[in-house]
Amino acid sequence: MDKQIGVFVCECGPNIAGNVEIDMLLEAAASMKGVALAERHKLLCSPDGQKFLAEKIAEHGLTRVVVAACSPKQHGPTFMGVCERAGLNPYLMQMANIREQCAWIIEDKEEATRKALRHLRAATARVAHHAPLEKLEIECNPDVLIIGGGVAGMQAALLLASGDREVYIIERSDSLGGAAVQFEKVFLAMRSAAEMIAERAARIKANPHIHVLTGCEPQEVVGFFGNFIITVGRPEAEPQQIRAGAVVVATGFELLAPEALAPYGYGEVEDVLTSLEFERMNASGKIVLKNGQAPKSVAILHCIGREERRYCSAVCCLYSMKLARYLKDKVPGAAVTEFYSDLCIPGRWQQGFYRQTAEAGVEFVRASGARAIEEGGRPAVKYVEEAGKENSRTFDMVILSPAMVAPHDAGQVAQMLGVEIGQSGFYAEEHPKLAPVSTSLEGVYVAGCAQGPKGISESAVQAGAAAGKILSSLVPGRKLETEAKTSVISALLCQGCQTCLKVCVYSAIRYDEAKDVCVVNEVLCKGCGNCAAACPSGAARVKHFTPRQIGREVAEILR
Amino acid sequence: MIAGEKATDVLVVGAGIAGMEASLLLAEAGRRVHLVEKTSAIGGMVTKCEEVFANMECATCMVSPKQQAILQNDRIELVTLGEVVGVAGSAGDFTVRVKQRAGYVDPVSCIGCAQCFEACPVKIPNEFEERLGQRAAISVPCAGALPNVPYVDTEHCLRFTKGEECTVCQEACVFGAVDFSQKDEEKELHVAAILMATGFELLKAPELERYGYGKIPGVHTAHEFERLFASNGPTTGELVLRDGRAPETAAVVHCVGRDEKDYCSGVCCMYSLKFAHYFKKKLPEARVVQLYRDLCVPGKSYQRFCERTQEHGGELLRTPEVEISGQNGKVSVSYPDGGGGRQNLDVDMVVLSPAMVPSAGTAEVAELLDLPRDEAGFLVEAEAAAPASSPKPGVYVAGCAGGPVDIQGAVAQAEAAVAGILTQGD
Amino acid sequence: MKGARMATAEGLDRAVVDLASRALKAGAADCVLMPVEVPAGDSFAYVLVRDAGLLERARALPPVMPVQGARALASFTGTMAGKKTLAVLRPCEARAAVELAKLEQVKLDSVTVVTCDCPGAVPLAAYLADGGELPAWTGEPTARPICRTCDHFTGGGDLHAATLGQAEGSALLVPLREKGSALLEALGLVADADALAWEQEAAKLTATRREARSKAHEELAAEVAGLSGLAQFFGNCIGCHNCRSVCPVCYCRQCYIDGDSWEAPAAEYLGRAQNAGSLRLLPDTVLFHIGRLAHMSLSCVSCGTCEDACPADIRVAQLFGMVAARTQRLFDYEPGSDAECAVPLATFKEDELHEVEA
Amino acid sequence: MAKVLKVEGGVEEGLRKLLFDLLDSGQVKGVLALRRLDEKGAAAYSLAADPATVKDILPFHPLMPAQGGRVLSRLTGTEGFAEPVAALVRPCELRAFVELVKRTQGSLENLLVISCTCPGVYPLSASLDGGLGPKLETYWAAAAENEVPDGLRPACTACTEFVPYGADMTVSLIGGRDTEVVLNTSKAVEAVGKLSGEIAESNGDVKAIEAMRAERGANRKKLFEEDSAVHGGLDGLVKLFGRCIGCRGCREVCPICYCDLCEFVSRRSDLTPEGLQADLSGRGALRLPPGTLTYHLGRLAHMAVSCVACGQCTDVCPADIPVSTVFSRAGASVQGMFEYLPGRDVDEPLPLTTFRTEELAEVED
Repeated sequence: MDKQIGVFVCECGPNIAGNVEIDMLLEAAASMKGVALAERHKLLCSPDGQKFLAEKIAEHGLTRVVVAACSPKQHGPTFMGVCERAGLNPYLMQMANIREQCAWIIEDKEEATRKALRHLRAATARVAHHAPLEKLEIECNPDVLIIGGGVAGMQAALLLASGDREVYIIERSDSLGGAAVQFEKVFLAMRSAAEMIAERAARIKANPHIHVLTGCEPQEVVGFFGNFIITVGRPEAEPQQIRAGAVVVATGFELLAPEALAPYGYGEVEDVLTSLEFERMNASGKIVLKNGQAPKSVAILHCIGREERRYCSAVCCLYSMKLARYLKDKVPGAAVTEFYSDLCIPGRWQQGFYRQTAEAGVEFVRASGARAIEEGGRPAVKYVEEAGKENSRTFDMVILSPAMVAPHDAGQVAQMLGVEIGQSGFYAEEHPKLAPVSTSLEGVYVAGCAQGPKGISESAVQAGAAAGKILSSLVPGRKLETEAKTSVISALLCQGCQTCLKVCVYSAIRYDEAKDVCVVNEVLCKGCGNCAAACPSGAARVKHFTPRQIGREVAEILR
Repeated sequence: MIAGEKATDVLVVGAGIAGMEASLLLAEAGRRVHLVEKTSAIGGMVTKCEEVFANMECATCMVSPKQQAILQNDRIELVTLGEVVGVAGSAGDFTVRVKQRAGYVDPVSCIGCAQCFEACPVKIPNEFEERLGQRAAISVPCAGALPNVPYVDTEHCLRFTKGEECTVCQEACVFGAVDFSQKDEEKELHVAAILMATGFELLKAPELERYGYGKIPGVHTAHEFERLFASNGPTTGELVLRDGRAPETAAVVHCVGRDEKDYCSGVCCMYSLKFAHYFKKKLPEARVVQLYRDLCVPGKSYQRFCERTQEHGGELLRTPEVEISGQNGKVSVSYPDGGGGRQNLDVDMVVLSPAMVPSAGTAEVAELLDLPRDEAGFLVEAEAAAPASSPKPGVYVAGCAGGPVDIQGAVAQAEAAVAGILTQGD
Repeated sequence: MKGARMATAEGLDRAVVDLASRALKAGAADCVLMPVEVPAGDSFAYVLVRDAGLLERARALPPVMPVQGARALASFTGTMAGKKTLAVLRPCEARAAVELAKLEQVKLDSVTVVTCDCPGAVPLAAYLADGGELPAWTGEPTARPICRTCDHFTGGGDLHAATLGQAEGSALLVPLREKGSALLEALGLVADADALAWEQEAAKLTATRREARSKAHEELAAEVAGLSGLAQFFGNCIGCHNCRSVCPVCYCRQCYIDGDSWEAPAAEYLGRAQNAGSLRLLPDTVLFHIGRLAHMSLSCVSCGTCEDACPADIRVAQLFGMVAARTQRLFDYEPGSDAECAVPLATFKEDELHEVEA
Repeated sequence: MAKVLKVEGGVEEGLRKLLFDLLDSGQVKGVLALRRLDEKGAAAYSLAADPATVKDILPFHPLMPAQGGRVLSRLTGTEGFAEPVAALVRPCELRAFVELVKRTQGSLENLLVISCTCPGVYPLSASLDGGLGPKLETYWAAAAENEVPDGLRPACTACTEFVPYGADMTVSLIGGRDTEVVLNTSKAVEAVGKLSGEIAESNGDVKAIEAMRAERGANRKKLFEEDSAVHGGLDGLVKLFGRCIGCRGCREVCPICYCDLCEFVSRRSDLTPEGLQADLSGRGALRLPPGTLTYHLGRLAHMAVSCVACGQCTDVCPADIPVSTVFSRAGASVQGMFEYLPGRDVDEPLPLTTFRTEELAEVED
């Protein structure tokens, strides 16, 4: 096609005109290949300037546009918009930044002009190879599948279920509630967890749009944001297929396995319990030793496994204090001692809770390397004092507060979903700060302790966050718009080496066994270019950043 | 809007991380958003930082896409220099009065070329730079601030203070963007829900006086230090003492104000550790000691960050309390040696990591909405209701307005608030 | 380590051919891939053989390496559909095969690789000109330079026929991987002989080779220093790209350099000429080699095939070997050593970020 | 009677002077010719734009490190020159380029083609250790005496098309005692007219040309006869290509093989399970990688009609296979059938085309 390129140089008042010979640019532009028109304007981004640009495009039937002005970060979208309104595909526009990169930073006007000319040449050479790009629109299914029926899963379900959206919870155990059910009281107000769970479970039961599948686990997940098909394995029944537009992973946590607790004396020494065992004992109403008597002195060890796991589980300190409060309530006169390394009690009220606990007569000992040993037939705690001295004290009972760890099968589930697991073993979020509940795969969200150790209210917040992301992006009746600058893989050149597949962080590439080539799913692809960079034979290319386009641009810059 | 029609617009108060995230999600959901920010720029406290833990990621690179998205989103109506002055009605049907102070610069014709404030005769300490740098009476907080539109500070502009006919900035602007005919505006908004994302401040003097701040020149606050390290800051990133010397030794004091406030802010340990990396980057030879009480690093990647800090030579020293005194240019940090006596640590620079407190103005808005606040002044969350909702139906709380929280938590709360807003009334 | 004795009275080649034939008869393999003398008798080619009778002129270690065995594997294992193959390769070929397996170009699941202690190969040109025998371990070095500094002359296969440190007329079949043991078992052989002598001899030789290698690398590094040094080094390059075409690791159907992306209007070449005064043609002669290094040096096994194929006598293999040694050290990656360990560029360690950041 | 420019100082000096003047006067903006790269005698084609670099140019240096036709195609394939450029190419290189132009793989636009009556070139291997050195002197002497210099490539000693077609200038190297440059076109006359140097009328040394053609014709006949004796029939070819190592160098350097992706490395040529089975059960054995002979025969089918017998393929073969002899022999017979001489005239249509380029459409931007 005969390319009709229009070059528009913005004066930006004195900002560009003051330090770049614009006439010289226009003169040079006029003689560049394919350039049909070269014009200047006082301020192209102004309403008048935009009108001017649109008119010229129509009047001269321009098929390509180069705007030499400010940073595309500032006005790229502006001018793309103008082109679109003028009936020109916005991707046929290229900006040359002759303000921030030339006029504003180079003293000497001649030099600034020379550099501006290079940028203009580059943009003109590049735009000649641009291709019109379109965004795909795809139908999507607003329903949501939630894996895990704990606090987070239930919270998300309650927020998401509505008249025009069905929610499915698949829970591996036979009832909702997750880890929290095992706690008689959740700290802070020391409210009963059981009540809270029961209340939410009731609301879920009453909601016709929430479908709970207990005793079920996901078997296979195919599809992508807006169109997932999840195969769910059911006990004594055919696997069921569920269609959903988004998935929330709320698979919770496990406590450090007993095997890992052996070094801390668990299993070796009598009357050494895990916090969970103590919770059960407490729930049963009788806090007693093996010999049936009530403990007179109890030690609670914090940070069990923190060093090996290389993370702090965030809630153990408070949690351990809660255990101390149980004891103080139910075994009056029992001496309770907490061995901790750092008090991790962030938040508005936590320090108060700590103070009250201390005031209730609970002893706090700062120690390192605390573990349970046997001393004269009694459990004892061996530890290193703050001053560095080794010491040991005997107790009737020792309670270990183990670290929270990711569910043992998090890896398989993650792989099934095509999302990543982080260093700590928990699900990796898309961005540790700005996208805490999103994953590398659009449409799959993670909430609660599946994402990392946290308390009940933080879990609820993350559940809400996942719901918020889904409610705002997956609107019933609305189509999904996909990225236009996706990558494509030439089936002719692809060697099926699957290097691209390994570097794709969006799981947007799949390997076609039959054809022995890799294929890009344009719905998932975000055009990051990893595959194009990794592909040795140039089979993978990112639209709008093809080697030809970049090559021409660079060649002109270096000219 | 037409009377009787159900309101769908949302008011977001505060354009920090939480406010921005919520606005963008609401807009994506198709809601019209009124984003009210009291300063002239959006982005909030994180824009003071050069880098953020735990990946030491460039803060600007992280936030500016969000800022750009806000500015380019036509469903989001941004009101800078704005404040909420009146609220009536209830969930689903609030009537809010928002006042926008005149900035005397027309954002449409201004291209942010800085000609005006280079010309302005007034030079005063720049609050955004923690008064370490100067600004003009017409200015932006710092280079790279968005929107990149200066405003006239009527408390210092000669026209308003002395009634002079000063038009220097007006003449400097070739786009005629400076417009002194502007007036403060007040408009009435009809919104279905209100999100409070008014953020935090760090504990200020006088609470810091007992740490020598204000008296001993070598003592800095965390935010002062952030600005010193910032490449767009007053020293363009040079770590220097007030007298221009580069510190050879420094102490970072954690938990400043924790006792007075009776809470742990949860993030100070991390950002304090971050400072050790700052030093390593700019002054590799400098000795940096962290004086902490309890390491509070409750994130799956935080302890690793802490370990890395030590590998890079950051020293950790646990102490229940410190006393700071100054003599001849040096700062002396004394702490108990465990055996009843005290130890002294002499350093060139002390960086205080103060507790987070509610931002100024949180109280006023809370009054208007009659939202309960706790003794520290943070907005109280509703018990057992949807996350991020306040006791008052239709009003939500996200970010540090409801208590100290890190960016990750703030964003999650914002997203959760959006869930509440979008399902409100269902 | 232990191995099974194998008599090599009639030479190693014969013994390995017998081994292969027995594997075919015993059904331990459906076919055998081995170098076989070509009809004209002037060279060797890899042949996939189904009936043992056709192994008459097969050799375990032919004097030359006209084709890299891994390339031979790559050309058919994708279509093998579970047929059990026994492949007799040189150690460097076996290692290249492992690399190609990681890159999904070779399917090793149904292939059992047999290697022998390799004294190296003679240069192809020399052999085609006036024949030649397999180089000797010691004495007059007739082997290619790259072979003389090779420190991976042993192992690499599932089953390895060790001759180093063994008595004349005898070799040791050492199973190095599961498949190797399986093959021994299928042939009713028992690995009961001690392999220490081989290990010691190999270790000794490795040490001396490493020395020679680093010395050679130093000298070459000095010679090719700087872009001009490189340009000088490739002065005679005629851009036939034989080096790439025969390289086992360069598996692309079309090389990045041959794509249309680099084409430019004549005016641009003239422009480049005007800048430099004069422009060498074909353009990108050196760029091609640099680019190829960037693409394959992590997986380069220093097999020397590129050098044999160069009509301009450029010491390609020696240069690539040197650079490869460096990049591989950088990622502390040993190509072909372990099928499990992924090619570094396709993986990302979180610490890598911090290394940069720190 | 054609116009002729006499140049002093022998072929190399004389032509360098001519090229310098052309560049210096701005008659041309660039000169494409072989150029000395280093003292070690490495030579490569280069595009000289600065007159100062002309001193390194080796006009018609008796070596073919790359096929000039291929080089020209690489330069002008996407878009021809916008300014005049002189190109020193041998007759076979020019003919190859013309074949490529017919296939839209190049453009003659703004080219001032300077060719020669060609004495031939040495094999590449002859120059690798330290260049041609003393050979050069004997070469030019022999040429001047209208003799075929010793040690040239068979392709050259047996080449009867050593007189260029459609060149703007023809440098008489054969029988040209004092170098003559025949100006065949007005373009040439105009370019040279502006320079110093005497322009005479001459027909060149017609007798010398005829004598040379006769001698080379005889060589050619002999070469082909011997070759068909040894490599005739399928067995002959199997023997010949038995030592092929599959480097595909012959295709890579062949000016006529211009495809980005060769048919015979494309997916269509991959081994199929069926093919594998058929071979294994049929012959009980299969040479790998497969398709060695298919490749050579297939390539022959694709390009024989345009083969200009330039000899490059033989030059680069690491296995010393006389590829060029076989291909030019086949080429000659095919071309004879169509009475077609490749590269004689750019307007002469191709007798047949076996290759399609659509398959690459998708990688076009």
